[in-house]
Amino acid sequence: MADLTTRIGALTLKNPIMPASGTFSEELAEVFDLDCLGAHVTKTITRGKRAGNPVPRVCEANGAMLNSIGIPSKGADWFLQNTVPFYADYDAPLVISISANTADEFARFAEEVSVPGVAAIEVNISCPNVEDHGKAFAMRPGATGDVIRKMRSATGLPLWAKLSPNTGEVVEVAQAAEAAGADALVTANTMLAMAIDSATGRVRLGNVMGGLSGPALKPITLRMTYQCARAVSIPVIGCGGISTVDDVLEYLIAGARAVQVGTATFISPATMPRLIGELEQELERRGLPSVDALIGSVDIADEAITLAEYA
Amino acid sequence: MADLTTRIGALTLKNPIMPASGTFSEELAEVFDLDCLGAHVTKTITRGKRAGNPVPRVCEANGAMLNSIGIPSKGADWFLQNTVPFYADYDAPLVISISANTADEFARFAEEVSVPGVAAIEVNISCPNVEDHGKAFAMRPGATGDVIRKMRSATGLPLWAKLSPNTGEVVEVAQAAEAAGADALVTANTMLAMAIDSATGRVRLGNVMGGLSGPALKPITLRMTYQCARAVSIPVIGCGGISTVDDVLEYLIAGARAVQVGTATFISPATMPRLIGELEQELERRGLPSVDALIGSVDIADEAITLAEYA
Amino acid sequence: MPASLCVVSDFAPTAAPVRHSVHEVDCRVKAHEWVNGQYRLLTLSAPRSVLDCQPGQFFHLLCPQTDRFQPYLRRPMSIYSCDRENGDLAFLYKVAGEGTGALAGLETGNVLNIVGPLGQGFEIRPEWRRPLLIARGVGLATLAPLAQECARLRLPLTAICSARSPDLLMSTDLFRSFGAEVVTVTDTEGNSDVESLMPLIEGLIRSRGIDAFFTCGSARLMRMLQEIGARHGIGGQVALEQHMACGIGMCQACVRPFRHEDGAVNLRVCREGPVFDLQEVL
Amino acid sequence: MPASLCVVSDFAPTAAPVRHSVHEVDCRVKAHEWVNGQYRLLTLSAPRSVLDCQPGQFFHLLCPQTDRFQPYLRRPMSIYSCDRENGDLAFLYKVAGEGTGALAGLETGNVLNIVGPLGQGFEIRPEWRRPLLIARGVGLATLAPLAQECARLRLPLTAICSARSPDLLMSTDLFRSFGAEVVTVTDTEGNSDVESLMPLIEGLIRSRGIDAFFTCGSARLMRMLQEIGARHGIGGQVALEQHMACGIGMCQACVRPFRHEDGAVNLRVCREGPVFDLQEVL
Ligand SMILES: Cc1cc2nc3c(=O)[nH]c(=O)nc-3n(C[C@H](O)[C@H](O)[C@H](O)COP(=O)(O)OP(=O)(O)OC[C@H]3O[C@@H](n4cnc5c(N)ncnc54)[C@H](O)[C@@H]3O)c2cc1C
Ligand SMILES: Cc1cc2nc3c(=O)[nH]c(=O)nc-3n(C[C@H](O)[C@H](O)[C@H](O)COP(=O)(O)OP(=O)(O)OC[C@H]3O[C@@H](n4cnc5c(N)ncnc54)[C@H](O)[C@@H]3O)c2cc1C
Ligand SMILES: Cc1cc2nc3c(=O)[nH]c(=O)nc-3n(C[C@H](O)[C@H](O)[C@H](O)COP(=O)(O)O)c2cc1C
Ligand SMILES: Cc1cc2nc3c(=O)[nH]c(=O)nc-3n(C[C@H](O)[C@H](O)[C@H](O)COP(=O)(O)O)c2cc1C
Ligand code: FES
Ligand code: FES
Repeated sequence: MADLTTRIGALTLKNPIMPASGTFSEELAEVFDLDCLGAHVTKTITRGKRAGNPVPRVCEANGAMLNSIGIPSKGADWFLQNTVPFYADYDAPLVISISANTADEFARFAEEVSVPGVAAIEVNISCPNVEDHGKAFAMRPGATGDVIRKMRSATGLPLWAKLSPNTGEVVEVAQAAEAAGADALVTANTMLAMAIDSATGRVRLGNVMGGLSGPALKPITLRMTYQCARAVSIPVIGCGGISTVDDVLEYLIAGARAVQVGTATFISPATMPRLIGELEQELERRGLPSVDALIGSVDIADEAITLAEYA
Repeated sequence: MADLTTRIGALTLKNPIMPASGTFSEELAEVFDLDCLGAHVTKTITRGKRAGNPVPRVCEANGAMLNSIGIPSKGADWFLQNTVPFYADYDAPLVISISANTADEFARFAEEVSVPGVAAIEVNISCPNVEDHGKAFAMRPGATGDVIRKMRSATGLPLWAKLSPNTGEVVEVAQAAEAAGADALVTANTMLAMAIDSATGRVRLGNVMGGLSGPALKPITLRMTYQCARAVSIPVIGCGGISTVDDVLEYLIAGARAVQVGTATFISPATMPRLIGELEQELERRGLPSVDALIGSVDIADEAITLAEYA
Repeated sequence: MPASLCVVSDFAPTAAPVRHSVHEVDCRVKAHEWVNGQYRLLTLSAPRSVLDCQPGQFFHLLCPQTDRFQPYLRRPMSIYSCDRENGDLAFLYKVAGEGTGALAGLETGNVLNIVGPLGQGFEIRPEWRRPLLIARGVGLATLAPLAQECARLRLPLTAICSARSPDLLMSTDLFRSFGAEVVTVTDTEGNSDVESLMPLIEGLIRSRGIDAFFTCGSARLMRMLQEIGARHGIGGQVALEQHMACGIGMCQACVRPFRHEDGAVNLRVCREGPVFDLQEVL
Repeated sequence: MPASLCVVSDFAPTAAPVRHSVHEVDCRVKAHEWVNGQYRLLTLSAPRSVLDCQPGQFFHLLCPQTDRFQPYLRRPMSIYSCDRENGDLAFLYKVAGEGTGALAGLETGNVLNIVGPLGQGFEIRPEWRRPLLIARGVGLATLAPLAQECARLRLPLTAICSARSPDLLMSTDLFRSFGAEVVTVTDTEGNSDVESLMPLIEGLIRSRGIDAFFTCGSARLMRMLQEIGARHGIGGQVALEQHMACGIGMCQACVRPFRHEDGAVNLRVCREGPVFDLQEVL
């Protein structure tokens, strides 16, 4: 039987399939046994309570989803008293996603959630940095390094920096996160997008703009995964548009050590256990001993036909 | 009959539908009368001859296309002697797309192609700036402003700056182009992406990474169009994933004064004349006198249901 | 009304969600017919696992990809009827856009993937002995199985069915077959507005001793019932709609604000609903 | 071989592209059958406007969207036969991936959108009196109409048909029906490698006076013919493939390098090809 385990820094996951933040919650336990997953990743929480964005919060566009859920949050206390204990029943490591308005708040919040039962912290730096005109932390290497550095000295838990596809400097941001002490990267969050109802002229999301996810995002986030995996030596976790085992393979081949599945779980709630089974079958079909054997195996050999320069 | 004309600075187009650079050429005249179009936009050319990228140069991914054609070019002389005269037979204004390695080269080349028969120059600033570590001009407001400023003093022709969705600062880039004297913006070029054949582990494009276009790109470029139209007062030309009249309407409603159709022409070569007819019908159906009546009419009124803050 | 609108229905008596209670299953289309110019009745052969469902619960349908329609997200549909004996599960839906357009193309024998049962169904409290049901449009689909439930509980039911025009009235024979007293009102007849309905309902409260309201399909009717209910101290329930992504409670797309002890709270229509206490809706 | 593989073919005698010569048309599927385990023959009812086409030209097919396959770009397919009289246009294709998988689901009466005719077809030069055709796999589809053209020009033709195994040999009866002398070779029989073919062809040159080569479907066979041709001063043509986007000449996706007076030049397979001079291919 092929070895599905994968190491993300100090953590060993029993397989490389885990949910993406915001597309997973306790309720999914009604569909399948959550312990089959490589890890559990919570919806991003904030320290205080927040309502989130106006409805409609979701719409679809050409095989993709747009969302402007925002970060509705019941706050840290509720989370520590309810969500963390729920996952304590499972063996899969619990990764909690957090967000804050400033680097210092990120650090304080990281300290607060570094409690037993939490295996790692995913840092959602796609949220606006109030100290940088509301520009998301993940847009700039400086702001990203700052957040991770401050969090690094506030908690001993592994820190996963979740990057944004909206930046023009993803490699620099990735390197800044690594240099500041991130244990892993997640590539990536949703891409800022918009849709209008052409019949009424109305924007389709209550918040006007929102994040693009689903299959349409994959070519973009796969590219980021490839770029980041080559630019850093910490593990990269691929995320964006994964719904089939071929998608999983593409990310692993591009260099991801694990993957997160988001929107696909909405389309088919049992996607993750299905992918775990199919990945194992696929490794066996290919005679590969382990997931490791696939990771980063991308072949960029030159084509047989090289083109002529114009004479 | 509804008035389809639209003004892009000094130019009046007889309708707002034109091709996107690189997805149009003389050969399309075999399919329909090119004079029905609002304008003709050429493939980007460079001053010298270039071969372009290795094959395979295209692949598809989830309702989208990836290309790494590059900028194969037969050079300025060939272009001026063959392409410009071809379009002289048509009334539709000829917009030529150019690229160069440095801001100075852009300016010199702009001067050289400012010949009779050319109505405007589209500035493809998505190409690598050799003076900025190969980072594309369109990634930064400074480099964009520099190119446009130098071109502005080299030619009297209208300059259309074609922006890239790969930047994290599209609004700043748009404003820099406007401040430097651009007459219009085109939003936008393709988004950097990648695809891997999971069966073989081989990258699907000879150049490893390439540009995403087609319907999957639309929510991203529509968002950019909306952001730019609000941030500048020069006309914005929408581009990205347009294939139906509803797509055209979405862009116009978001604030575009015209649109460019790219990949859709590959899927259905007569897309543009069809869209012109359907746009006219749609205006009449809605009782609108002109395209102008639609432009920027987006309704972002607050939702009836506003959500509760958590108590 | 086609005969098949009068299908036997058979709902499980308990509503509490249990572990692994939500299933994704492929169902074969058993019948699919037009009920009128806008609505279609889709009957599936469904496995036992998903048939432990309640009136008011819904399923999340994966509408097919066709050459003309490419819906991406699932579409929520209330259970119109559920027959555990025969393994039938039916939905009554309005052909609206991309998703229902694709759905309308399904033919007998085709396969449809569904997830469910989802959400909290109606609860007929023991103290409610004389229910009134007011449904409009799509709401007729959602409330239909409640009529059967009332029949099972031997509760006399009055049903006001509202529609734009008489030809768009649906399920009235079904309601009657479950022993309900049916009153129809339509826009074309001019008796469906709040001004006409108010005295009608006040009259029914007096004459029939109505002590519970159930409604679905119209915000206007819901507001009216809230008002009448508040005045007469009559409780009730409403089934709500909201744009959804997951349908299971994970994404928080489908929230609406509700009255709560200390102010207001956002609840998920897919999870805490789609059936809510009539007076708590803000 | 099904009888329908022997369809009548009827190609226009001129190849030069004219204005508005390329059309996008919807065609109805007239017949669609398996030829063997891998190949299907698709016959369309096509309008007159697209039937002025040449052997070696191709069409760009908009494969349908299905629940299983969602191809995006068009797929290029050589004309297998064209019958202006009956308005028939046929393609012989191998079910390979997403696009041809979707294509394979088409049923009689369905509609397929095609663009064409595209590209430059074969040209039988007046000095070529004794052609030899060597086809492998999909190449058999592309070269089939050339056999008919030779028959029309009353040129005696020899056809070497190569395949992995005898059951994958196609069109041999069709070639014979046009009077061609047919030689079959297969991998399983061990007579399809270059070492076996070289002496066979040298023999045919001696015995039949072969003065032109036409090939498609195998880079290995093409290289072999370039070599034999260069040695004997025998010219010829080859039909090439390349990944395409537009098919019309706009996008420059489909280039390949070719020998040119001053070095090498990239030509578009969709526009300057798909048929090229055998010796110019690099
Ligand atoms: C719990 C619940 C039960 C429902 N039961 C029924 C039923 O029994 N019969 C019936 O005809 N309809 C019912 N609806 C409404 C039905 O879900 C929508 O009509 C349907 O989703 C429209 O999809 P479309 O693609 O055809 O329309 P489009 O307008 O193209 O849909 C675009 C998007 O908006 C969403 N959307 C549009 N209208 C609604 C709506 N009213 N509620 C929620 N989302 C919407 C769609 O799901 C889709 O994501 C129910 C809705 C909910 C929430
Ligand atoms: C001018 C021309 C004529 C052709 N004629 C025939 C014919 O008569 N019969 C036949 O069976 N095949 C023919 N082919 C090959 C045929 O186009 C491919 O087999 C088909 O595109 C594969 O598509 P797919 O989606 O099934 O495979 P996939 O592998 O899923 O295709 C993925 C992508 O690669 C492209 N692609 C894959 N293989 C080829 C190829 N060999 N050539 C060009 N593009 C390819 C596809 O078009 C698609 O864009 C021809 C190709 C060309 C260029
Ligand atoms: C409804 C929804 C809510 C999301 N919420 C969060 C969130 O709270 N925090 C976060 O880091 N990412 C969030 N994401 C982004 C996902 O975690 C993921 O990065 C993205 O959706 C791309 O993956 P996918 O294409 O598989 O969905 C959310 C995505 C969706 C669709
Ligand atoms: C094959 C191909 C070649 C392109 N070449 C160029 C080019 O030379 N210059 C340029 O500015 N944009 C080029 N583009 C980008 C298009 O002009 C357009 O911005 C992009 O494709 C998005 O529009 P679409 O989704 O309608 O295709 C090219 C796009 C494609 C698909
Ligand atoms: S639809 Fe996702 S929480 Fe309700
Ligand atoms: S496929 Fe576009 S130029 Fe050949």
